[in-house]
Amino acid sequence: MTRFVLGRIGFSTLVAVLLAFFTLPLLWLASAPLTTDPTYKVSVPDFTWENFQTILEHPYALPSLYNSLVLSVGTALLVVLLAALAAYALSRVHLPGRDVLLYVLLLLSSIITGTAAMVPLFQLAVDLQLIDSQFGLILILSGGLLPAAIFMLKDFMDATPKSYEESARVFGATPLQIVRHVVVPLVRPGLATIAVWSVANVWGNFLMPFLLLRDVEKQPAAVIMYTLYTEGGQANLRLLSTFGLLYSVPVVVMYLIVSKKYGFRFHGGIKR
Amino acid sequence: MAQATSLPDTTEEQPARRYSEDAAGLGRLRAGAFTAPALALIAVFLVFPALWVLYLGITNYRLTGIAAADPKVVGIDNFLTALANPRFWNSTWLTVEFVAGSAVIGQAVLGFTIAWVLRDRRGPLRRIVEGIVILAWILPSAVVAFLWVALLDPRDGTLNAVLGLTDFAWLLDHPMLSIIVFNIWRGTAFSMMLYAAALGNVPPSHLESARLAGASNWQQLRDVVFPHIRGHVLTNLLLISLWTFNDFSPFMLTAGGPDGKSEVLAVHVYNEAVRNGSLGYGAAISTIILLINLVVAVFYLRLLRSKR
Amino acid sequence: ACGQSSGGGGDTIELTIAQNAIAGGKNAAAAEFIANWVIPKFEEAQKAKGKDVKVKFVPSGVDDEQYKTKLSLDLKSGKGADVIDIDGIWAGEFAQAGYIKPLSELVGPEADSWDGWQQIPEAVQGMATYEGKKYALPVGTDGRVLYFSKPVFAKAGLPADWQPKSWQEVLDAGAKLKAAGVPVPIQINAGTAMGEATSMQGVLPLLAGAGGEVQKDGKWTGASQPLKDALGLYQKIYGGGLGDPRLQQDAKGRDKSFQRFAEGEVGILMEGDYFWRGVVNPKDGIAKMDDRDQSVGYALIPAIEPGKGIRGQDFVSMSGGALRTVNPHSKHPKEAFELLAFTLSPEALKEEAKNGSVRVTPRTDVNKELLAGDPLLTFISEKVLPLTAYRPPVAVYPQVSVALQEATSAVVGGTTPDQAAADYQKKLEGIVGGAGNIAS
Amino acid sequence: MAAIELRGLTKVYPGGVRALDALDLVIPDGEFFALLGPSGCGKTTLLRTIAGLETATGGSVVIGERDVTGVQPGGRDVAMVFQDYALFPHMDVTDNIAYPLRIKKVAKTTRQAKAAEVGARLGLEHLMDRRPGQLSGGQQQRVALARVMATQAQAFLFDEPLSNLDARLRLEARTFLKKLQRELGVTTVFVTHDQAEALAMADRMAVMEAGHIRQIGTPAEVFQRPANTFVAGFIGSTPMNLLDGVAHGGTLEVAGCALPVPTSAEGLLADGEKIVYGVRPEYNAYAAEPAADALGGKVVIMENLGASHLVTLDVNDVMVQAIVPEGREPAIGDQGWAVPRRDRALVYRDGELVAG
Amino acid sequence: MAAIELRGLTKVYPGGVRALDALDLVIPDGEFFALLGPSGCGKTTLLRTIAGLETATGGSVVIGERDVTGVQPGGRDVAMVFQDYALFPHMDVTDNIAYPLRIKKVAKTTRQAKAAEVGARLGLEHLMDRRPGQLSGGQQQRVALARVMATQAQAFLFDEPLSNLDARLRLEARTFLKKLQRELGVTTVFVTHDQAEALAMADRMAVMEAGHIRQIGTPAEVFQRPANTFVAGFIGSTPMNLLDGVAHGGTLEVAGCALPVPTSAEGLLADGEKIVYGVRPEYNAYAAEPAADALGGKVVIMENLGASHLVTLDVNDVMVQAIVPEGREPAIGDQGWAVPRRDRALVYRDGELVAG
Ligand SMILES: Nc1ncnc2c1ncn2[C@@H]1O[C@H](COP(=O)(O)OP(=O)(O)OP(=O)(O)O)[C@@H](O)[C@H]1O
Ligand SMILES: Nc1ncnc2c1ncn2[C@@H]1O[C@H](COP(=O)(O)OP(=O)(O)OP(=O)(O)O)[C@@H](O)[C@H]1O
Ligand SMILES: [Mg+2]
Ligand SMILES: [Mg+2]
Repeated sequence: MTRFVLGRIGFSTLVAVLLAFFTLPLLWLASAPLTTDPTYKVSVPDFTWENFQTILEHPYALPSLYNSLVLSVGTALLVVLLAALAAYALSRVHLPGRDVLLYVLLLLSSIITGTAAMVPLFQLAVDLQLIDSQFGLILILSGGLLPAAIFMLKDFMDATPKSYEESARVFGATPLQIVRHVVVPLVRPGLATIAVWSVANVWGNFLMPFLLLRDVEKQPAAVIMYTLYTEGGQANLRLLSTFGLLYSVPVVVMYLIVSKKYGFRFHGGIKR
Repeated sequence: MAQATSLPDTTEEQPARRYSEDAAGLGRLRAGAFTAPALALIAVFLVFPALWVLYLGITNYRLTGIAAADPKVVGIDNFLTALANPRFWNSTWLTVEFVAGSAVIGQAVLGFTIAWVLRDRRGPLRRIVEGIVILAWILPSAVVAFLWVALLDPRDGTLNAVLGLTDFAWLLDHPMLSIIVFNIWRGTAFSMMLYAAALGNVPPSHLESARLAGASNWQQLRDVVFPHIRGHVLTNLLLISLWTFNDFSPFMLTAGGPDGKSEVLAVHVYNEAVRNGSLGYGAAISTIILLINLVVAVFYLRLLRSKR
Repeated sequence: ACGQSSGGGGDTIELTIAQNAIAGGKNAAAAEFIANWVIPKFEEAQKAKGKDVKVKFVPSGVDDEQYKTKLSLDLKSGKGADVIDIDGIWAGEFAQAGYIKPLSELVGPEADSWDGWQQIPEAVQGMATYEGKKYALPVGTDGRVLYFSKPVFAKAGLPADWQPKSWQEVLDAGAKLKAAGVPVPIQINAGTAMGEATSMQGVLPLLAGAGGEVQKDGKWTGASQPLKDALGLYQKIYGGGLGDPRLQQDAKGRDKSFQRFAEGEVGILMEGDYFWRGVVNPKDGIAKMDDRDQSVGYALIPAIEPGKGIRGQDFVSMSGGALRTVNPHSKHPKEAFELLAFTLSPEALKEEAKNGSVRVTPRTDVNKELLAGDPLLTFISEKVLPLTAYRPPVAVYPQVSVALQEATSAVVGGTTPDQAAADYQKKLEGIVGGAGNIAS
Repeated sequence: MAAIELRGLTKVYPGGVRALDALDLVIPDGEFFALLGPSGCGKTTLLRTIAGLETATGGSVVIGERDVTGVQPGGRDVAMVFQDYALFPHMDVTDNIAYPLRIKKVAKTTRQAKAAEVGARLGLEHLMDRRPGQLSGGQQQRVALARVMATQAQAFLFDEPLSNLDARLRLEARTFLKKLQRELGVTTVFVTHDQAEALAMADRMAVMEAGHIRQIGTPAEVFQRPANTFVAGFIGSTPMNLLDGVAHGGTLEVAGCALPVPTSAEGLLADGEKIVYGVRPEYNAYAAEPAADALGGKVVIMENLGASHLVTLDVNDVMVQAIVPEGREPAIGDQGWAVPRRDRALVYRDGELVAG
Repeated sequence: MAAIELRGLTKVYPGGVRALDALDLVIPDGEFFALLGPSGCGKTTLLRTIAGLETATGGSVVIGERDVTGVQPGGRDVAMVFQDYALFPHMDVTDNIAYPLRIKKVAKTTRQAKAAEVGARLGLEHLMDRRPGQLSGGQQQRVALARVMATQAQAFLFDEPLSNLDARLRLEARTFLKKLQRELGVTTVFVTHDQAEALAMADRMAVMEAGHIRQIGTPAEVFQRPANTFVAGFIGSTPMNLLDGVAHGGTLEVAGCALPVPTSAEGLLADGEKIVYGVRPEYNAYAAEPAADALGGKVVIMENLGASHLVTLDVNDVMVQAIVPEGREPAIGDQGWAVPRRDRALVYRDGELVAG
């Protein structure tokens, strides 16, 4: 029994410490936007709405959130669609060199997220007439996310029983029908997870939109966030904290919806 | 006695029952068609620029100046420069610390711990803990950077307030520790989710037979859980190491400072390529990072595959 | 090529102008000024001339490095706005890369015969000149001084009209401040965390004060005595407990030192006029000081000893500033230049100052009138600009600057000035292409 | 070896499912005891509560005089075989068998010797180096048994250890297991939902339903005199015929036919009482010619049981099953008569057996 | 409805496993045909090759006159029930049943009506809105049947459709399925490894081993006269006694006892020939007193089969099993005699039945 009690105490302490560790940094985001002249101190706010007022009047703040939405949702849709098809085919048909291909792509995808790749990507966008185009940016962002998305989705696909598909096949369903009617609903949590992952990735991406979009009206929130500084590079904490909050809310809401509706979980484990 | 004490071996060896994996009857052709759009996009927007980066690595290309107008192929000069540059070695070593500390040890262990502790809990507690951990993961990095600057501020920071310290400059005195802890905070969610899924695959009966034999918690982990989740551990380590290797967010906390004490390779590349304009050199370092990643990946694959 | 000429009647000419400024964010005032005044006025003026010109402002609002990166990529691939702002220090590298072209080449003789040139001091003109050719128009300039907090000085028994004549006097004042319990008596930027601020508000003015220059007559200065002297001052300040080395290492340390100055915890601070305009400005500064005009004192930066500064000066300063130029890929370079010139016309400069953001313009005629209300800026334009120096506008300068920053950082960290200077020279050789380019 | 005693054992799962309801049970030392019941009745829960894998909500578990209710599973000195055998896939057979000894810190050579000995006893000599994945189902099952034997526990707990084997292997394994248990003499609790398995193997058995024990007894007792209609319907390789009827003096009216009151219920029925008449197909003789005291109808289904057939008769819309021995099979559609054995037929009132 | 004909059907898996070896088989229209065999013998492969889920390596599949060897599964007009039922977890029962019709582009209302009709026929009316996860095993099985029925296919293919049900349900489902098939009259191929299931349900059956068919026939034929020792050992709810023996003139020496030559083999054995003597426990009468032409030994195991017991005798170290009817059970350790029925005993030479 003492062991049991000790176990409970240990568990509670651990959970408390974890919660503290993970919430502590978030406190500032809750307090600063509501404070008149925020510093880095977390204090009980005086609940002013002035900062929000300022942000609402900011010419680019709200449109940039909309742009972020367009970019991230667009990318997520493209990534999920293409990755699902590819992951399904790779999971079900042993194309030669499949595993090596995936690993190589995964490695290359890390190079493309690095700063050194900005010149080639920029030049590529110029040559393909994709500069200043949100669609072009979506293509480029998708290219970087796809390998990891395929890699993760393939695990989901591998884990689904094949008898569902066979059964549909005996009824005469075509491969595309099988994917639509059976596979997609079965791996929906996986698709949702990948979608959230893609959105979160694009949502926070600064460099690519900054380089490839010329028009501020098309710039996403990540870029606008960086403009909330003064001439000398000093942070305008009023705007930054408030905009930071607004900027965070959509992803959080999206996560809540997705996790409620589809469950948010990972599969994974390279098959040996 | 023959019949009663030993059953006939009706099946000597059963190879894994697989039937055709191609349950939907895709066939190679259609499988190719399914993968083609993704591969095309990847080829144009990933493979091609990545190869371009590799090419840039052997030129003296710069963002501005004469070398921008007329870059020349300089062979392995950039690599030699890097290898002779103590900053590069410093960065490499810091990156090793960063990856090992924040990803391999930090995220993986903490993520596993959370998943393990919550493994058979349902209800609000689990949802809250998971939700907050995931929150740290999905918030945009620009916002997160500010949260941590605010947290670690020597004068006004929440952390010092909580610990009762005054003017303790975390980012100055312990820059690596700070960014390591930061990255643990930021990235644990992925490991947590992956391990939560993995633990769901460990047959409860295996854990229970170990418990019945009297195995301690640690023995259960070693003898039952780990062998089962080996594949997940591999996926996890592979991905988080890769991501952490290329993670640029420490820049937003310390900008590599003070004095390069937290200049991990991704930041080093940024400093060289953007601040310094040495794109060729930056690309060469990216290539080296790629090679290190390759070695690490092969190492993991070897390690976790060796003992089946 | 056919659209090059400006005479195309009826066709709408579309121009774009880009700055690292954005409404609601960085340099908001400048962005608003362009959008709300320059563009309508310019379009109007063109219309009066019978040309239909449409101007579009392309805002940005990011780190200078990122702005530069994007600009470089744009210019390299023949993109970018018709009229662009660049930092003065980038002129050389951009010119070398072919990203910008001499104005006369692009626009024709009009560029050289622009009436504004006569109003711009030679030194300021130099900023826009590379290898004898003018690549841009200067947009503004600035200067560096020693700020001090009068209330803090009063506590330590120091005068409110303090003007040190040598480094020793600065150190003495620091010692008094320290004795009076001021936490940070002297703060001079050091280290790499501040980036270029360390060079401009730190090692370069000191180097000048010791009679040295980073580059002189095409040769770079190595481990010279002036450099050792400058680094020696760092050692005295940070080794002697007169400065807070921690503030220098922090990525946000500069902001913090501003904050602490405003809170009366810093005695002496070497900064540019931006500090006065943007930081402690009682109206919209980020570390507002309601009593700025009464509490903040300023003094010229002394040479190490009187007469030992560059050009034999008693006092020194450093200046930088922005340039505005025409994109070589502009389809309408002549109109672009007109727009450019328009933004630097006296009316425009005066108008820009109306919304409160008075700053030192390149034009002496305008400065006289404009700065009258602001003591510090008048002080800068009248007392400092004549003494000031500019950084060499060459491509390798940024790397040299980093090497200098590293040297200060080493000294603050405990390395001897001699050692740090020697290390600097070694690095310098790598950067500038061998010992041959270094003056011994 | 030890007896197992459960006193008022109750298990309520979080969420409110009452899986065991104040259950009392004594299993003497050395007995082979089967727990039988439909899915979800609480068999596994009972077994796991004995093992300590679930904590009892109420009541106590005593193993060989020792009250182990609060003891951890590792300290109860019982061993368990799971339905999926729970062999560790990354260890070879030797290591699997020796695992409990390893946990007990037995020296490596000793435990390998012990594993080899037990393995040999179960005919696993040539498989000791294989991994479980390289073994057939039957072999895996024997490795699981060997692992349990190596523990030398006081009691064995088996949770449907045969249900993953294919039908033929299952038959062989049951004979094997029975013989092994007899030789070892270890108290054994065996969970199954297959009544044939329970009947064939158990010394005694309990039939459970919804957390309660509905009958305890030897297989013969349970088979011949099910205490209630639940047990009657559950036991038997073909379900017992349970037919609604009404008592009329000395006869029963069942499915429109008149039958004599079974011996066991003689004199215990009131006139006009509604009862359920139960007779196993095995005790229902089939006659191709009209017979007295019989249920007559048309043959609708014939199922081959090997040396006999199961005939289903449609007796005035009530299905009645009887067994016909080889050689006398009717054709579908024939008219036939089922003649219950009076000494084996039973009568249930309100679901409970009517007996003197 | 259509007959199924397989000609020289061969399936070699990549990797070299020859799962089907030049197999010939004709299943007439409307027949309920069972495929029986141990695990890994190729039953599932055969079924999947008929369905087109595996492509045959050689030979052809003809369904109702049409050679479908190269046809996609969807074009073969067969329907299949999988062991795990493969009900789509994200669709409710109606949608699951109507799925094949949806593929055939039947209008929504029509297919819902059809689903409702079929569902009602299988007693699923009140479950039509549930998801498979909310159904019990037996209900899921019926939904899978309903889905197959809705296709109106030429033939049904069942792969162990009962093996996921618990023992009791399995018995009920088998009667239900048999009855349903009889009513629909659709050619049905039923795979199982449970010989009792095959015997009880099939019109005809095939016993497979390692890719070959070892015997085809009605359940009674297969049960009573297994063509070889493999089939003999596989069929029967208790395995046949297969005892080594030697012929000596008119008698056989088996396990140290002398037995008369079985009727079926009379006159077919040479003197001194080594044979295997086979007799099912059901045809082995048990005697407590010494008897002539019997195998005498000590009772070592007793297994309750319900209305009878299976007795295992140790006859000079050879195990011999016999069935004792109720009431005459010996005790373990008793001396007993097994008396084979001469007309049911069989003789195998080199594994094959010796018969006139
Ligand atoms: N995809 C495959 N690749 C290689 N071999 C296979 C494949 N599928 C099955 N086999 C092998 O083919 C043989 C026949 O397998 P099959 O599944 O048809 O047997 P089964 O009679 O259905 O067995 P069970 O009763 O266990 O279901 C086995 O040896 C099996 O291991
Ligand atoms: N962990 C649990 N939490 C809540 N309820 C449970 C849990 N485990 C089992 N139950 C419920 O307790 C009851 C008894 O379950 P148990 O597993 O003991 O049945 P069983 O007789 O072993 O069934 P089966 O033959 O299907 O294995 C069931 O209603 C089941 O749903
Ligand atoms: Mg159970
Ligand atoms: Mg099979």
